[in-house]
Amino acid sequence: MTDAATLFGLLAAALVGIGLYALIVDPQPLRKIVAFNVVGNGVFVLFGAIAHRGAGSGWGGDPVPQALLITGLVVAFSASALAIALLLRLHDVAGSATLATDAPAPVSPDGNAADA
Amino acid sequence: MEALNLGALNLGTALVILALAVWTVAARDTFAAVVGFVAYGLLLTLVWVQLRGVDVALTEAALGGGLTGAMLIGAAARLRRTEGAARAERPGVPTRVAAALLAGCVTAALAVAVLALPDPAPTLAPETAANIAATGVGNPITAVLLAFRAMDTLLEAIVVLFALIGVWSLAPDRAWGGRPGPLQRADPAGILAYLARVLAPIGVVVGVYIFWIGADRPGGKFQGATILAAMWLLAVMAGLVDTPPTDRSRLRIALIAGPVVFIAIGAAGVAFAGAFLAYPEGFAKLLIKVIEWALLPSLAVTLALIVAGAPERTET
Amino acid sequence: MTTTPGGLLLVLAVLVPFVGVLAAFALGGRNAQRVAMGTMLAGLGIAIAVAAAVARSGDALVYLLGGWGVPLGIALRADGLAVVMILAVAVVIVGIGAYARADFGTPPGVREARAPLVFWTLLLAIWGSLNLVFVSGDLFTLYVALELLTFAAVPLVSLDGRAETLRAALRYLLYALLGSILYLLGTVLLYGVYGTLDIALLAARVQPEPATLAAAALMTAGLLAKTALFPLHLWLPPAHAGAPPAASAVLSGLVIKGSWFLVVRLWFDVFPDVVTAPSAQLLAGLGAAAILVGNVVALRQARLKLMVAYSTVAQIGYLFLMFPLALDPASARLEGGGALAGGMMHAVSHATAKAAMFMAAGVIYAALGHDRIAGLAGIGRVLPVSVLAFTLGGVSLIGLPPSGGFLAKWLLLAAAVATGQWWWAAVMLVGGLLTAGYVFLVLARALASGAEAPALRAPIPRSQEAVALALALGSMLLGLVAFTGVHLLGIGR
Amino acid sequence: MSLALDLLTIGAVSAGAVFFLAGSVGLLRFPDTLTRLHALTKADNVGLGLVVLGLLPRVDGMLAGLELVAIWVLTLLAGAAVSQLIARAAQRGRPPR
Amino acid sequence: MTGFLLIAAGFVLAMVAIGLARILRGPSDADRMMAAQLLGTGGVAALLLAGAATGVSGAIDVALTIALLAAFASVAFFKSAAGAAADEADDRG
Repeated sequence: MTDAATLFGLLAAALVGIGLYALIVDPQPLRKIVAFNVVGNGVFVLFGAIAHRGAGSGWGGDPVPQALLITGLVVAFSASALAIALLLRLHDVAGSATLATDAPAPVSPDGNAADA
Repeated sequence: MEALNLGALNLGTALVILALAVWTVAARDTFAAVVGFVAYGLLLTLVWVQLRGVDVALTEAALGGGLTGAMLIGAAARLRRTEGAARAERPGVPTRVAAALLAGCVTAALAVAVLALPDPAPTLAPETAANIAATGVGNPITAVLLAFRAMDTLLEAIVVLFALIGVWSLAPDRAWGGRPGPLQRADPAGILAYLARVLAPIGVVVGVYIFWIGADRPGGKFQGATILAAMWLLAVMAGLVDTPPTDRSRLRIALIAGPVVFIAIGAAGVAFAGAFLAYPEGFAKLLIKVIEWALLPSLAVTLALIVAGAPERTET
Repeated sequence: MTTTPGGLLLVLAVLVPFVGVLAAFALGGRNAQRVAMGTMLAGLGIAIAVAAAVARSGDALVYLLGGWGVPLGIALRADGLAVVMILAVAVVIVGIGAYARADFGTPPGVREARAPLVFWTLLLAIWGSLNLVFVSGDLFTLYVALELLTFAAVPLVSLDGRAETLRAALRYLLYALLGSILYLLGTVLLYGVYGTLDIALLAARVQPEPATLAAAALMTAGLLAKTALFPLHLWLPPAHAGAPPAASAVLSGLVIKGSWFLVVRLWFDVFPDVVTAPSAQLLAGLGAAAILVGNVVALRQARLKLMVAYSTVAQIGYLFLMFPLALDPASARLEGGGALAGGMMHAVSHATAKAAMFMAAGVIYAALGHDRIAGLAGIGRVLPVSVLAFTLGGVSLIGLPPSGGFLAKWLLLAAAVATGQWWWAAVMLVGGLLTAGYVFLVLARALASGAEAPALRAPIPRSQEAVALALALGSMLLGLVAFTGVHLLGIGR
Repeated sequence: MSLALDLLTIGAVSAGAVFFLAGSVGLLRFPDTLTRLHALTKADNVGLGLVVLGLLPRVDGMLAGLELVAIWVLTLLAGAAVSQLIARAAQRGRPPR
Repeated sequence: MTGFLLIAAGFVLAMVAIGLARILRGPSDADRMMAAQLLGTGGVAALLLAGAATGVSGAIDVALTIALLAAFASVAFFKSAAGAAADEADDRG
């Protein structure tokens, strides 16, 4: 059983690295959001492997990290949802979905632009 | 022999997941990457089952495979036309090499840490077992979420609400208070409407079932609420129901009811059980049930509306 | 560890703002603002009560949630550091609330408007989240607190809905999410090695071994991205400069202090035996680079709000100078003392001064319809109070007596001399000169005598100018008050 | 009795596996979207049905058995509806690239 | 028997992995969605087999959830593809 924990722990390490690379390198915000989820999955799988190592008292895993994982998944989901909503709004307002600061910034079509 | 087979299955699962992760990162086409990510989320549930985290597997199946996947696919389809321009900003070779080095170092450090984890592993399983009787529930994860670490769960119910306020804040001013999402005009006799009519009632039953068993077996309010949210969104996409106007008091109250009940019961604990979020002896299971029943609808509505997006349409 | 008398105040400090969010959101419309005002009074009272309880008992407040002991349960804990931050945040939030009344009223004729509802709910949300960061004794609860803070702060950046601010908000969100996931990764590793998430238990158990070092590095890196320490600062200027002034004041004055405080908590309370002298020097080196780069870029800005935002980039640098200065030369271990007090003092003084400067800049922007520094000539004659507030805030940043900034730098300089690290003193000196440069640049324009006084585009609410001045004066006089308050920092440590 | 049930499990699951093989080969080898769609949904649904059939004797309790059947029915339903939707999306003008 | 179920789970997983090549190759979005759908069905089968082999009874609940939500992503694809097509029609018109 410890073997599964080690194997998936190493998988987690790889997922974190893959996601981190894409998060830094990929210029498209949506791809960055996907990459953030890959990193997040890596962290969660690592936590799951650690929970599995702590199996005891008749349970297949340490219940404390397993419970925290559920909280973590919901938080990560909310984060992705907020990021996607921001991205889609940016796309609607600017007609493009790029993070580059030198992109043209037209006034929002519904006259929403106000003085800061 | 069986251990070997199990090891081979786990290794195979890990390799496929790894390949899919590389694919989602390397694919040229964003839509292809996102579909790969959905498939990858599905396979992760297999990992959770193998790690004996069935509660987590349920959450991953409902959130990762269901809601997140649908959101990403929808966004990828909408952004398709602007993809080329954004892709052109890919950084130069030095940045990529530096990023690869950094990511490689992190992976290597984590791998070393994983291999060096102490044996026997530290665990809170015995302490959970020693205290679970006081909570009256059989599922240790429910005991952690609603008794030992109830504060985290309360905060989490508040986190999703903050995310919803954030999503709503992106509405155009003129649409404030209106209904989220575009108007869905599916033909009522069409295949989509048929699917939603058949699937949604079954889904509601499944969602409540997953919620109901959570006290004693894997399952619970987050998983149940996510399934309910997905079923409602399915009905919305099929044009069977419309999203509610976001300025209705009744909707706002439904959104905050769960956290409010949670806080109220927690505060009552100060008077009757000696601490905030403590339960009087003998009442723990009942109060946990009440909190879960209060959280289920609030969470379902909140999660569904987060996915539905910012208000777009006002009544004309 | 057991619950101490008055521990319940810590629960209230976190939950009263959150209950305010729920009530404001449900009642909606004009009631949201009324709820926010009521919550602010209550929250300020709670903050004062927490400080009084800690000062009276002379020890940290502790509260075991649900009565469960650690490591199974979660403990809230407030020592001197937490108390000082809770007080400072309460004062600045109330000031911002008073300032924002004029900007975020629900316009007549509508039941509810977008920007006011979002602003008032999220202002309270930020407050509760910050208090949670200060008092939580559990690493995972702190992760949730960081995410609460992020979700509450990001929408404030794009409150006006323009493409630039949406882009700034998205960029901020991505940095913040990366930061929190790295923090969580470190937390997970620590649990895997030590089987607890409680800060006090961890402090007793941690050993300098590979997994712990990796965890410390990952958590610190993640928190630096959220704090916007150079070179991870690129998201900050557009986000802080583009937000409405009241929101800028919250973001620049308070929000970044949340993740910074967590770095302090980790380094001084969890990893004091794990962090090495070179890593402390590295942190301060990044701080020094932030001071130089941030100030030089601020000097070259053509727009007032961007200048103030870049000034924040520089001021964040000072917050990290204290780490090597707190190293005990004998044991090579981080010790709370004069350097830590200096860093905390700088955080508080920057919170008040920067909030005042963004408020003053906001008044000027609203009055002129622009904030080009070149176009500020003669503004001192029509908006003397705002110019005074801006200047006093700037003087506190420069560190002239008797400001809080002066006391902070004095403590840091004393520590630099005591530990023989004169080069950090030189950085502080150069940074102060550069800061003086851009403050006087603005002042010189504003007081230019030959220029014709510009016409005001809109009437200015006197209350806004008054609040800005009050906060600036507070920062200016902090040095006097703090001589009696410095001992508070050491309580429970 | 238990031997007969074991044989049922082995037989049904093996047959199911063959259908999954057929589905995957079809997905790779068939020339165009619509025929691939056809091959895939048929083969996979039969494959899952056989696996469910093979596992039925091995679950404890009526409820779990009911759940197994429900899984198959849901998959059939979703497969039928979704393949129609995808076919419609594929036919609508040019396929989106 | 456990060994047989594990081998069967591994075999189905391998079939799924082969089918994944279609997500990689496309060429159309519809092909990709379809391959993901296959993966849903095969994944459910592999999950059931692995759960039965290792005695994790909750695996059935997980499979039920996946089966229920399998259509969800595809419907989102259909709706957004329809929306994108309408956008393009607007552009042309």
